[in-house]
This record gives sequence, structure tokens and C-alpha cells, in this order.
Amino acid sequence: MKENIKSRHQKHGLETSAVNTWCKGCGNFGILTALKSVLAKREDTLGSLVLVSGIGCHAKIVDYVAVNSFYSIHGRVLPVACGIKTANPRLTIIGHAGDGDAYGEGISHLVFAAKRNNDLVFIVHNNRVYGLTTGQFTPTSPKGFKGRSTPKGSIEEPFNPLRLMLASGATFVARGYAGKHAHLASLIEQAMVHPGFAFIDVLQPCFTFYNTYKFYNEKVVEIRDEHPVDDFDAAWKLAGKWDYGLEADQIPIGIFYRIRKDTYEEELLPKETPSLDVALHLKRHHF
Amino acid sequence: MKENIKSRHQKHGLETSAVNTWCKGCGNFGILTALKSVLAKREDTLGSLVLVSGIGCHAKIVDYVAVNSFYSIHGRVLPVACGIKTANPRLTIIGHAGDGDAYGEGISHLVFAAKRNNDLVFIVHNNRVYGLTTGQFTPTSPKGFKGRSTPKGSIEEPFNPLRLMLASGATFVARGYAGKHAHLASLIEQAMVHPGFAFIDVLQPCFTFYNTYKFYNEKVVEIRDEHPVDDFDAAWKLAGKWDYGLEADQIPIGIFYRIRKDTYEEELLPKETPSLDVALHLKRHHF
Amino acid sequence: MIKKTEFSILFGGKAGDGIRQLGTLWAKLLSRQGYRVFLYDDYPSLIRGGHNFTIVRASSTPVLAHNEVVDLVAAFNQESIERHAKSLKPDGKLLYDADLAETSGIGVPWSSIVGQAKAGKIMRNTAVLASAAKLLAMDWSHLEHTVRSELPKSEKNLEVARLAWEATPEPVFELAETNQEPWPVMYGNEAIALGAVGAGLKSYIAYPMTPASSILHYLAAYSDDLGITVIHPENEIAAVLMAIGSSYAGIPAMVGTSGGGLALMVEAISLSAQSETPLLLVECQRPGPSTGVPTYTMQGDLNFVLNAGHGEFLRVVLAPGDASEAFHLSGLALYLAWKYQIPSFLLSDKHLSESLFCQSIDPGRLPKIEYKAWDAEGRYKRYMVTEDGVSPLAFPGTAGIAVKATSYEHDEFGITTEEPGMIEAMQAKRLAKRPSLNKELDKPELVTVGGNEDSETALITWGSNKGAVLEAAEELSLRYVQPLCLEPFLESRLKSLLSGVSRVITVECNATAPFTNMLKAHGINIDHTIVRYDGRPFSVDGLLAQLKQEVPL
Amino acid sequence: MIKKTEFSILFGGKAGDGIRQLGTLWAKLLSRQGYRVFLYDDYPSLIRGGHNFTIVRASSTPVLAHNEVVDLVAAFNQESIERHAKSLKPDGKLLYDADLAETSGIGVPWSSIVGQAKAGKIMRNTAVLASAAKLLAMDWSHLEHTVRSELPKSEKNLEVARLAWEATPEPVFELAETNQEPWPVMYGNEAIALGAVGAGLKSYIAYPMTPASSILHYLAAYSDDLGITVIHPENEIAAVLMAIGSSYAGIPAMVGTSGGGLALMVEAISLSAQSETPLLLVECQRPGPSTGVPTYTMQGDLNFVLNAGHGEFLRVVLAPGDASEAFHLSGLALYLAWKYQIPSFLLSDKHLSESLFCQSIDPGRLPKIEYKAWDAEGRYKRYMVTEDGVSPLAFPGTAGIAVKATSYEHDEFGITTEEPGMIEAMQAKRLAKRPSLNKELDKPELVTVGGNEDSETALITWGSNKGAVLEAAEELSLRYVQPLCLEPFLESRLKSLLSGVSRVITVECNATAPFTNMLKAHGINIDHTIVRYDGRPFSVDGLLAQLKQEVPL
Ligand SMILES: Cc1ncc(C[n+]2csc(CCOP(=O)(O)OP(=O)(O)O)c2C)c(N)n1
Ligand SMILES: Cc1ncc(C[n+]2csc(CCOP(=O)(O)OP(=O)(O)O)c2C)c(N)n1
Ligand code: SF4
Ligand code: SF4
Ligand SMILES: [Mg+2]
Ligand SMILES: [Mg+2]
Repeated sequence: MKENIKSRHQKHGLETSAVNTWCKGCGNFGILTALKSVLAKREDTLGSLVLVSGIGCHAKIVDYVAVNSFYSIHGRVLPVACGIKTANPRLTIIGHAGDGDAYGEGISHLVFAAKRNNDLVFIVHNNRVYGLTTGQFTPTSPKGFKGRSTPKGSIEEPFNPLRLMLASGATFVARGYAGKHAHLASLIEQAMVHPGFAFIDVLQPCFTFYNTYKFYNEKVVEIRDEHPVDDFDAAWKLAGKWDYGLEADQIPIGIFYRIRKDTYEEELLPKETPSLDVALHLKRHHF
Repeated sequence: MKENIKSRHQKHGLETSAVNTWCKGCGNFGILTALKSVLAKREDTLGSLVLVSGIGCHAKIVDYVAVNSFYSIHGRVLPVACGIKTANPRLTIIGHAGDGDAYGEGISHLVFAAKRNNDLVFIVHNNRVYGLTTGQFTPTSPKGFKGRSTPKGSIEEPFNPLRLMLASGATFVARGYAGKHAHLASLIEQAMVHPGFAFIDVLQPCFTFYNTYKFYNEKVVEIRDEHPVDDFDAAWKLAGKWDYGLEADQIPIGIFYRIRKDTYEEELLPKETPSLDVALHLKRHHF
Repeated sequence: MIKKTEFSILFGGKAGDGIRQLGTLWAKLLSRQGYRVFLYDDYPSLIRGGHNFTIVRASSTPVLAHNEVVDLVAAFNQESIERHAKSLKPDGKLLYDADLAETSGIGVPWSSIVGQAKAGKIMRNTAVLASAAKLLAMDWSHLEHTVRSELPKSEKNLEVARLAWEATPEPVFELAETNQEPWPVMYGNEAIALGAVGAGLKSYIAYPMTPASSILHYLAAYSDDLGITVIHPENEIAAVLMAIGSSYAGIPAMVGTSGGGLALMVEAISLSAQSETPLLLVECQRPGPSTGVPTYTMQGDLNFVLNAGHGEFLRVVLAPGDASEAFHLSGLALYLAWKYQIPSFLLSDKHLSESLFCQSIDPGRLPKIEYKAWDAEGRYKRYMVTEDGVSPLAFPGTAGIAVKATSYEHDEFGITTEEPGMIEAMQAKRLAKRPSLNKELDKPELVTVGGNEDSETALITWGSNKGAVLEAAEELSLRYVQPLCLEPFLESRLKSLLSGVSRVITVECNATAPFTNMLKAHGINIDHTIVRYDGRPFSVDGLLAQLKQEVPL
Repeated sequence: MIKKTEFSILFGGKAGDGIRQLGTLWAKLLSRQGYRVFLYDDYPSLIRGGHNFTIVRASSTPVLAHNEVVDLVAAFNQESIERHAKSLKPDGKLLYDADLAETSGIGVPWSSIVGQAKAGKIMRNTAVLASAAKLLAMDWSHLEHTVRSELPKSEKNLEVARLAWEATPEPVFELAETNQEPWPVMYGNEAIALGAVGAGLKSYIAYPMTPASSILHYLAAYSDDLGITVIHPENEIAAVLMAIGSSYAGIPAMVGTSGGGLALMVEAISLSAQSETPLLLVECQRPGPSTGVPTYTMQGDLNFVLNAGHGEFLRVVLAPGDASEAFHLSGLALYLAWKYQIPSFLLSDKHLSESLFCQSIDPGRLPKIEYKAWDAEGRYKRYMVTEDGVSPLAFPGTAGIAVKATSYEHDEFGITTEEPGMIEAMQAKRLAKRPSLNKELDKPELVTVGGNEDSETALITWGSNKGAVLEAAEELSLRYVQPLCLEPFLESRLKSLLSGVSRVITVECNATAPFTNMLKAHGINIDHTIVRYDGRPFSVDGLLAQLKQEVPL
């Protein structure tokens, strides 16, 4: 068997032997570019970085970056990530999920990671379609979306994941666009330094099943510096600017909301040195 | 074996043979009273009513009312209810869930029932504790709650289910209080006539594990008629009045939000008369 | 020209080239001429690029499996040539896109043709189809008919076909005429869908998962025609519980998924059992554990499906081996779920679900849902204790009664019980269905037999291996035995079908041979076991080679 | 006074009366005097009201099960009298609250006493404890010590105890002195928790579910002392995946639940297998299917646990029969999960998990987690192919390497593969752990034997039936055999332990006897099978009666 993950101390330190199998033009390339540009600046600490992914086109990203990773199962990025983080709070965790993954199968974990303020970065590759299973509608597909499970058009309105996150107690809520790597990279960097749950919904065109480049290129605007990121009501309002439907006036990208709150891991208080001696414990409590 | 559900045509038509096993003083009695008072007025149509419950103290309610019911499993009230309703839209469905049930185990279904606007009434017996499993914290327990899984106090802030529902697209969002049956009965009645997903969070003191009567009696106030129920922003603001923490200025009860939107069942369009003849279908598509 | 009554073709290219659709067209083209066809599709888990290939075997006699060695390789690109040219028979030919590769064989400039016609790149398919048809000395009219009936933009497609036809050299092969009536072609999953619909299915609820997704897509596409409600909900847990809700309301429902999705449905399977709500679950296996190899095949979930769910209860597990069996067993599984008010499983795998079959199918022979209906006398007891364990069914919406279903142990009315006597009585009641269920399934048609029935050596297998194993048995003149029902286990019937057999060889597409172990556990002696677990199905030639190597025949 | 070296008491009352706590106090009171005790707790699924009872059997020799017929019934209310007075031995006595009932027997006005002392109603417990102690001619000092050490508000409690002591007539029974060292008392779930902690557990993640919840409560209560992180997340799916995440990060984790919760973890079990992430799962069975009878007992999930998860993979299933076995097997299960990087199960049930045992326990004999650690040479391959199938472990946080775990089939580095050769190689690698695993578990201490080892009749059982069956075997002078490891199945060891046996009787607490069928499948002949499936466990006297009736001994 050939040795096929390069160790990071070699040239092209982040490359693996995996052949990239995304479609030409896929928005995932933009996300990968942004991620790599962030990681490239942190080469020294990559040993304590872990990527966690679900299952879907997006999830292949972990095969393409030579760092620690857990390629988990559909919808379960967050509990795996939470488990890793609470086990070893010194690790930095970035979760990559699809919209099917994060907003469909895994929505329960998303609400709770936000509620608990688990100290993680969570990047949703939101192509608004199930890519890998060949094009069904997802929770953020617009109403009327003709996918393979809804050939006559979906009958459901999408929900707005940013608002859902705000309602769940998230402390960092952002939106990026795969078509703007530099901007996205900066979001990822800020998310990584945010103590607590840092959520980034990334608009990711699916070239094959839902090509939204043109739409986003026209509508996406960067949030201006004046936006008060610590103002919940302002964030709520801004998040309402676009409802993930077919129409949009403008689609703001950037950080909608950011506040500092104790993280779950901080609250899980450091343990006193345990007695750990089961024999002693038995003597104390079981006689 | 003794025959122990009375048919509804007898006196005490709603009683069953089941012995009520709620604790004395349990808030569930108030909810049962409210429910029965509503059903008593609809005796003629009870054959097309179905109660669906999860597992927990709350769920026992279906054993106590002699109507159709599906006593399902923990967290799954909504998918069972949706399945029944889409199968037979002429039925009226009332789901009864606990807060552990609806907001913990079953949160994914709750978000989606709201998103889809399934035509159901959904009553959450929100005692802010896992009653039947003897007192653990739930998603709406206040931070610091000392339960059996959090003896040093829970380290999580509760989420606000009303806001979560608003963010998920619910078309009817209300809060009731088990201590005010008449008010609650009126909410249930209005929920039953609402076309679409009608959500009622009922503050239900758990006499044994989280006795909140005094707190609610002091804080609960009925929403005034002036409140514009069709105004999303107003509903959002009102829902923010109390965050399910230990402190409250006032706790509004009543209907926060109500709008008319096509229901999922309406959108699932009536089928044309199907050809149904598999032989014909084969001939048409498989030769 | 080389005359053929059997002909295998391999189409190779990238994902996105439309290889499978091309194979399907080819299969239809030949089946319409009375040929029997089988299509095997091999594709990786990606959307564009990579390497796909589809083998279509056609024969004047019925075929249910492919050979790996073929008569014609039609290569869309260089990689296909490299991978597959070696799979050609000695008299086989390589057909390729002369614009993209250069090699010995028959090159046709499909890319330029498509360009010349100003057609979409995907229409290379049509060009390849035309080239292959011409090489087989087919009538243009056959080709034209299929292009017209199966493809949108048929004028443009015909233009491409005509250009390719002209650019292709003269025929090399000649297919004998069959004078047979065409049989329908269908994918395994289509057969599963249609069998259930024919038996009375009204609702299909599923979350996408390869290789079960095509049931969802197919039923969604034809939902109006077939009168089926199709729902794609938030997750598998919702799907199965919606299906249970639907059945409770009297509307027969089915769910379909693969192993990982079924894993999420396990709690509900047990609910179906306790609440006695009919439920049909289709599981299309793929290599595990976990995500495994999503687009390949394996029979690794047998024990899982036989035992999924906590507590003790009855279930039915049927395992078809081809489309015709899938059609009938899907209907039967639904029928049994309702007759006995139990969870019922149809166990498929990628190879059965996503292969195309051509078989004669008679919808008239499908069972139709029936159930013991409440007689509307007296009070309704949802869980009335009866001799055969089956309680009369009524549905909510019936005036004057309360239909109370429950996940708790309960009394006859469905009210929770904790009394020891009642717990025992109700568990016994549910298990009392076993004798009639066993009897119902102990039927000759639930074991497929074939090959040489006098042979003292038997090949036993299950599920999608059927095609390859049956043909190997015929080839080697061995006895062939394949139970279609794996639970209840048809012990005495299998034993009697094996009487006179001195040597038993089992064939399974997995690593640990759970079916073989099941036979052993029931006292059936197994002499050799052939397994394959590289994600690929058995082919006829591959299996014959493996038998030769591993078993002293 | 009636002299006793063995004494059974039944406390009966309503939920909320504190019956179980009272039983626990009583058990401690007696165990501190060198008695061996066993406590069985019978309670319905409700919080206040209903009917609870707790039987505590104490003996100068070890006891691991209860008898249904007792020496003393202490009744908190009329219902308890009605239900249990008939379970008294001929020389037994009925003790009751004279304020709430009137009958023949020994009435003590516990309610008035509590009122008189202005104590909380729950302190009736203390009064009953005192009355029972006095009736047994116990020294006041013993009682005082236990009240002081175990109860909050001990002054008030002592006041109540003193009043009840005085209001109780003179002793009727006398317990012989034992001169034995006390043994620790612990509930089965406490033993499970402590055994795992002793072996190296660092994290317990669970969603509450009877009868597993007390592991959660116990570890949460002592998390600081024991150095355990305890997390109660949103649902069981999250729990098990967090545990997998924790193990991946190098922190040993365990989950615990009952059948319905385990059902939700099935997908993750398969993930643990494919990703080779160590995982310990505790399943405490209760009567199913589905919600079933939540607070009662059944061994109905054996086949489910043996086969949960799609795909083919190794697992370990250990089934302890008492607290001491639970303690050691819990540690062993964790140890094996790590040594072999597989999912490992500890199978308990309500009867084991929620009964109190008094056994000598030596934490020094617990295995301690060890694993094959990466030697830090060269590039790290998470899934390096090795002869024994076990790849060296490293954890994220190690500089210079990438630890890539995955649910997909993969190469040695953990990169996804779809290549047939690699699929086969990796599946073979994982299964290659089987021989060493089997060997590791083929040890004498993994089958408990007892009774008359020369008898030609053997009683075989598993799990929580141990106490009753072992005692029955001793009583009837039969051979006793109980495998502690159910997967891998210890075929040859069991067969050799049964050599010379001409008649085998199995005992299971379920309806369909899956363990018996497993023995049969491995060629062990079974002559009689005793089952019980009314939700209640076997008692010694109940089992003896059943044996007498059903088996011609
Ligand atoms: C439990 C489970 N259900 C279903 C699947 C099948 N599945 C694989 S990827 C996928 C959808 C992926 O969609 P999304 O998360 O949006 O990712 P994308 O491919 O669009 O990046 C599904 C349903 C699975 N692997 N596991
Ligand atoms: C899958 C599953 N997990 C856990 C349980 C155990 N369980 C039964 S009731 C319950 C909690 C109920 O809390 P809640 O929904 O708030 O209802 P309450 O008792 O407070 O009315 C739990 C966790 C279960 N029955 N099923
Ligand atoms: S299907 Fe869509 S999301 Fe998937 S790789 Fe192709 S373009 Fe990207
Ligand atoms: S435990 Fe609480 S919720 Fe349950 S019955 Fe008692 S008071 Fe009601
Ligand atoms: Mg997507
Ligand atoms: Mg609750």
C-alpha cells in the first residue's frame, strides 16, 4: 500500500494523496481554498487542530487536508466535535457540515451546540441541495425547488438558519460566500479565535444540482463595519434581510452577531484532583 | 380481562378505566381538565379526534381520555402525528409532549413541523424537568438547576421555545399555564381551529421535582387584546419578555402569534384519480 | 460478421457522461427486439469525474447476471480503455472516442460529431448508442424508435445518432433474431416500488440514501399516476414514525433506506411490534460498517435486520434475488405486515436494487392487502386477545370507538399495564401469531430451486447472488437452492429440498457468511463457503473461476 | 424469640414513601453486622402513589437473590397488607402503621409518631426502620450509628427512631451473630460505574433512561471524587457520538441506556467499528418491545445487542450476574474496547442494575486500560495493517502527525477508498482481531460454575438470573454453569464444562429463550427451558417451584 498522507513537514504540507472528486466549478473549492489559507498561517499548531465532517460532498474536505480529522456520519458532526472538545479542550475543532447534514439530519445537535456554547467552529457548506445523493431539496432550498424527491417542486418554505441560531443562543453567527475566499478566510479566522460556538453558514453553489453563482454574485454584500455585532436585535433584523427564498434584495455576508459568554468547556469546571482510588471510594460510601 | 374503556356514548363519556398516577398537585391535572372541557363540547366529532403522546408523566394523559390515541415513544409525538394527519387529513390531531420530549429528544421534529406548517395542535407540558425519570434538567430548566444529572447545578442556559418556534416558521405560537384551565382551554380551542401548526407551550408545575406554582402565580399575565397577533416582530418581542430563567418581570400567556399560511396537507395537493393499474404502468414505462 | 445469440457490452466513462442512462437505452433497444437483458452498473460515490462503467448483457435466453468478460467495450475516455480493454473476449472489439484517445480498435469521433451537431456534450451517449447499434448490424429503425421514445430533444439526438452511425465502420457482429415477445425491463428498486404499490401501498416516506434513493425518486416521479403520497422528511427517524402514523390511520406505508438509515429506525421497529402497527421496511444493503462504500454492494446486514429492535417479537424478512422476485416479495411483505400487524422487511442490496432486469412479470399474481377488520360489534378492543394472536383492526375516524395504540405493555383496550399476568398474556398473544405465520410462509414458491435437481452437490445462496449462482449451477449441473424468506427460517422445507445432497456449497457476498452460519445453526451441514467482500457483486464468470479455485468440484 | 441466621423483610408502601431508601438502610444496618444481604426493589413507573415494595434478604452466608416468602412484612398502608400478608412464612410477622390500618399483627402508630416529633412525613421510614430493628432484637447502638451516618437531619431522625423503638413491642426474632467482616453493599449500576472507573473510565455521557439512569446519577454525584466528566446531552444519538469523539481524543468514555436508547445508538455502534474507535456501551434491559414496562425486568435484548449495527464487525458482549461480576466485567469490557479498538457491550437488566448486592470486591483485580500505542516512528497510519489487526493508536494533539479517523472504508492513512483490493484488505484487517480476542476471552473466570460439579444435570443461565439459579442448583445439587461472555461465544469451554452432563436445563427471564437457542445453534443439546416473562425476576423460591412443576427432576 502506498504511503499517501504527506506529513506536514514536507513541502505542500497540507496536501494528501486523495484525489479531489468534486465537480468542476463546485463551490466547495472556494471553501477549501479559504480553509487552507487560514491553516497555512498556523502550521506550528496544526497538530492540535481537528476537522470533523459529516457525509456529503462537503465532507470530503477532510480527505483533502493533511491534519487530524474525524470523517463522521451524516448529521453528526457536532456531537463528535463536542465529544472531542470536552475530552481535550486544548484542541481546536472545526466542523464541516452540509446543509442536509446540519439543518436536516443533524438539526437537534445544532440547536444544542448553540445553546451550550460549545467552543467549536462550525462551517455549513450550504449549497441548499443534497449534493452527494444527487439533488434532493434541503431545509434551505427555496419553495418550489424541483429535486429528485420533489419533482413537482418542494412544498416547504426554507427556514433561515441564522435566525434559528440566534434563537438557539449562538454567540457567533456569520454568513460567508464560497465565491469570496478572502472574506471567508477572515470569517474562519475570527471564528477560530471566538471562545464559544462560532457558526458560519457558507453560501456554496452546487455547480451540478443548484448553480447559484450568478444569483449570489449579484446579491451578496459585505456587512458594513457600522453593524453593531453585539446587538442581538440588530443581528436578528439583519438576518431577516434574506429568507433563503428565490428572491433577494441583498444578501449580507459577514459577522451578524458576536458576544462573549462562558463556553460549555469553561463551565464544565476543572476537576479537583480526583481521589480516583476506587478502593477508598468503596470504603467511604459502600460499607 | 375486564372491559375498561367506556365507549363515549355512556355517561362520563371521556373516562377510561386507567387509574390516574400523577402526583397529587401535579400541573398535568390542569391540562387534563382544560382538554376535557374542550372535548366535552365536541362529543359528536370525537371519533375523528386523535391524541398522540410521547413518553413521560405528560404522556399518560392519553390513557385518561377515552378517545383515539397513539401513545408513542419519547420525542416522537410529531412524526407520528404528521403521519396520521397526512394519511387522513379529516382527522383532528392533538399532540401532547413533555419538554424533555419536545425540546430535547424530539427537537428536530418540532422545528420541522413548524417549518412545514403541519396541521396539528401541539401541546407541550413544560414542567422544565424530566418528571418520569425522576428529575433531571431539561432544555428549559434554568441555569443552575440541580437535578439528578446535574447535582452541582446545570451549566446551560435554557432556550426560549417560543422564539425557536417563531424562527422555525410556526404560524400559531401560544403559551398557557396549567394553573389557569379556562384560559388554557380557550387556547386549545383556538389552536384546534387554526389551520396549520398550532404550538402551545404550557407552563406546568411539577409538584415533586420543580414546584413552580408560586413563581407562575405571581408572574403570569394574560396577553392583552391589543397585542397584534399577526405581527411577527411584536410576537418576537413579546416572546422575549421572559427567557425561562429564574427571574421574570412578567410571564405573558396567551396567543403570541397567529397567521394563516397554506398547511402542509393543503400543499400536498389532492391527487388526480390514479391510474393505479400497475400492469398499465408497466406497459407504459417499462417496455 | 460474428454471429451472436448472446452479447455483452461495457460502456465506460466518467460520472456525468450518462453511462447508466446509455446502458438503460441499450438494454431497452435490445429488449424490444425480444432479447433478455441484464445491466450491471459500477460507479463511485461522486457526481462528476471518476470512473463509471455499465455492463449490459443480452441474450436470447433469460439472463440475470453479467459476465466480466465482454464482447464490446465502448470507451468514452482513455481511462476506460486502460481499465477495460483487457476484459474483452478474444473476438471482442474496442470502440472508443477517436477524439479523446488513440489505440487499436474502432475509433469514432463522437466528440467532434456532437460538436458538429451543436449538441450538448451529454449527447455523446446517443452517438455511442448509434455506433454500437451499427456494429451489431441493427436496423436503423430500431435505433430511431428508441431514440424517439426515450429521449427528449429527439430530433437533435437523431441527428447525432445519424452522424455517428455514418462515421462507424461496417457491422462486426450480428445478433440473431429471437422471435420472442419483449419482456419489461426494470431496475430492482423499481420492481420493489411497483410490487408494493400493486399490493396496496399508498404512502412512501423516505430520507435519501444510496442505494435506496431510487425508490424515492421513482415513486416521487410517478406519485400521481400511482396514487402514492411521497414524503421526504427531516430524517429517517421521522420517516419511519410517519409511516407508523400512516398505518395506524389505515393508510399502508413503506419506508426504504440503507443500513445506516435503518439503524436510525430501530427504535421504531420495536414500536411497530409493540403497537402492532403494520410496517414495511426496505433495506438496500451496501458495504459497511458505517458509511463504508456507499455505491457498491455487500450482504453484510442480514443479522442486523433479523435482530433489529429491542424486545422479543415476530418479524418477516424476505430477500429477493431478481426483479421479478423483488416485485412479488415486496407485495408479499406488505401483505404480511398487514395480515399479521407486524414489521416486515424486504432485504435488498445495491446489486439487486440498481441492476436492470428483464423478466416477465404478472401483476395479477400479487397479493393484495387484507386484514382482520373489526366487525363493529360491541366495544372496540385494539388488542383483543384472539386465538391466532391477531386482533381486529379499526381506524381512527370510526364514530363511537376509541382506537388506542401504544408503545407500553397494555391491556386489550390499549391502556398501560404493569400487572404480571397481563404482561405475560400480551406478550404471549403477540407471539401466538407465529404458527400461522410460519405456515403461511412454508410454501414451495418461497424457495427458488433450479439447476440440476438430481445433483448431489447443491449451491445455496440468497438475495442478489441469484443470477450468478443460478447460472453457475446450470453450467456445472449442480442443484440450486435459494430461500426467499429468511425469517421465519424455512428449516424443514430447506432440509427436504436438500435431501439426497451430499455436498453443500454456500455463496455469499460478504465476509463472515451469516447466512451460512444460520444454515449451520439449523443443523444443515455446509461443506464449502464462497464469499466475496470487495464491494463487487458476483459475476457469472467470476464466480465460476472462484468455484474452480476454491472448491474441488 | 425465634432464632434466625437468615431473615427476609418486605417493606411495602407507596411511591414517595421512600421504600427503597428504607430497604437500603436496612441492608446497610445488617451488612454492618457482618450479614450478607440482597435487596430486590419492585416499583411501578410513577412518582407518587401506586404500590412499591422492597425485599431485603439477609443471611450469615452469601445471598444473591431474594425469596418471595418472607419473615417480616412492614406495611406502610392497607394495600401493602392486602398484597403481602399472604407472603409471610408460617412464623412470619406483619408489622404495620397502626394509624392507617387495622389487622392482626404488630401495629405501631408510625404516622402519629412522626406527627408527634413534628418530623417530615418521609421520616416514617426511620420509624419503620426502628420498629423492625427492635423486633429483631438489635442493639440500639447499631441503629443509632446507621441513622447518624446515613441520614441528614440525624437528630430529628433519631428522635423519631427512639419514639418508634419505644412504641414497638418486645423482640420476636433474634439474629445470630456472624463474626464476619462486613462486605460492601452496592447496587448493580454502582458496580458497573465503579468497575469502569477503576479500569480507567474518564467520561460518562448519557441521556436518562430507566433502568440505566442510576449510573448517570451516581457518577454525576461523585464526578469530582472519581475524576469523571459527566454529560447529559440532548439525546442518545448525541451521547454516543460524543463518547466516540472523546475516545478519539484519547479520553475513555462510556454510555449507558436501556433498549430504546440503545436502538438510537445503533448507527454509531457501526461507526465505532469502522473507525476503530473504542466504545463501551452499557445496556440495562427492561421488558419490551418498545416502551414496554419501564421499571420491570426482562432479558429480551440479547439478540439485538449481539447484532446491533449494519455491516460485519467484531464486538464483545459481557453479561454479569451480580455486582461483583458487574464490577469486574465493566472494567474488562472497557479494557477490551481499548485493546481491540472495538465496540464493547455490558449487558445488564433492571434486576441486576437496581438490586443491591453485598459482596467482597477487590478493585486491585480490575484490568486497567492499555492499548497499542504508536511508537512515534515515521508517518502515522491510523489504520496500519498489522498481523493481529490492531493498529497503533495516537491521538490528535500530537505534533507532526495527522490522526484521520473515518466512517468510510479507507486506506491505512484513513483516506477514503473504493478500490476492491483495499476494501477487502481493510475488512480482513478488522476481522483479523478475532483470534486474539477469542483467545483472550477463553478463560476459566469467564464462566461461573457452581452447584454440584459432579451432577449429570446442569442448570445453565446468564445475567441477573444468577442468584436464583445458582441457589437452586445448590439446593437441588445440580451443576451450575453461567457464561459471562456471550460474544465471542465460548463454545469449546462451555462444552467441556458440560462434559458428563446428560441433562441440560436452561433458565432465562424472557419469552423466546434466545440464549438457549444460541446454545442449540452451537450444538449443545437442551432438554428443558424455564422462562419467565411477566416482568418479574426469578426468586429462589419461585424458581424452585417452577422447576418442580415444569421439569421432572
Ligand atoms: C443516516 C444517513 N442517512 C442518509 C445518508 C445518505 N446521505 C449521504 S450524503 C447525504 C446528503 C448530503 O447533503 P448535504 O449534507 O447537504 O451535503 P452535500 O452533499 O450537499 O455537500 C445523504 C442524505 C447517510 N449517509 N446517512
Ligand atoms: C429513547 C428514550 N430515551 C429515554 C427514555 C426515558 N424517558 C422516559 S420519560 C423521559 C423524560 C420525560 O421528560 P419530559 O418529556 O419532560 O416529560 P415529563 O415526565 O416531565 O412529563 C425519559 C428521558 C425513553 N423512554 N426513551
Ligand atoms: S454535486 Fe454539487 S456540491 Fe457536490 S461536488 Fe458537485 S457541484 Fe459540488
Ligand atoms: S413527577 Fe412531576 S410531572 Fe410527574 S406526575 Fe409528579 S408532579 Fe407531575
Ligand atoms: Mg448540501
Ligand atoms: Mg418535563
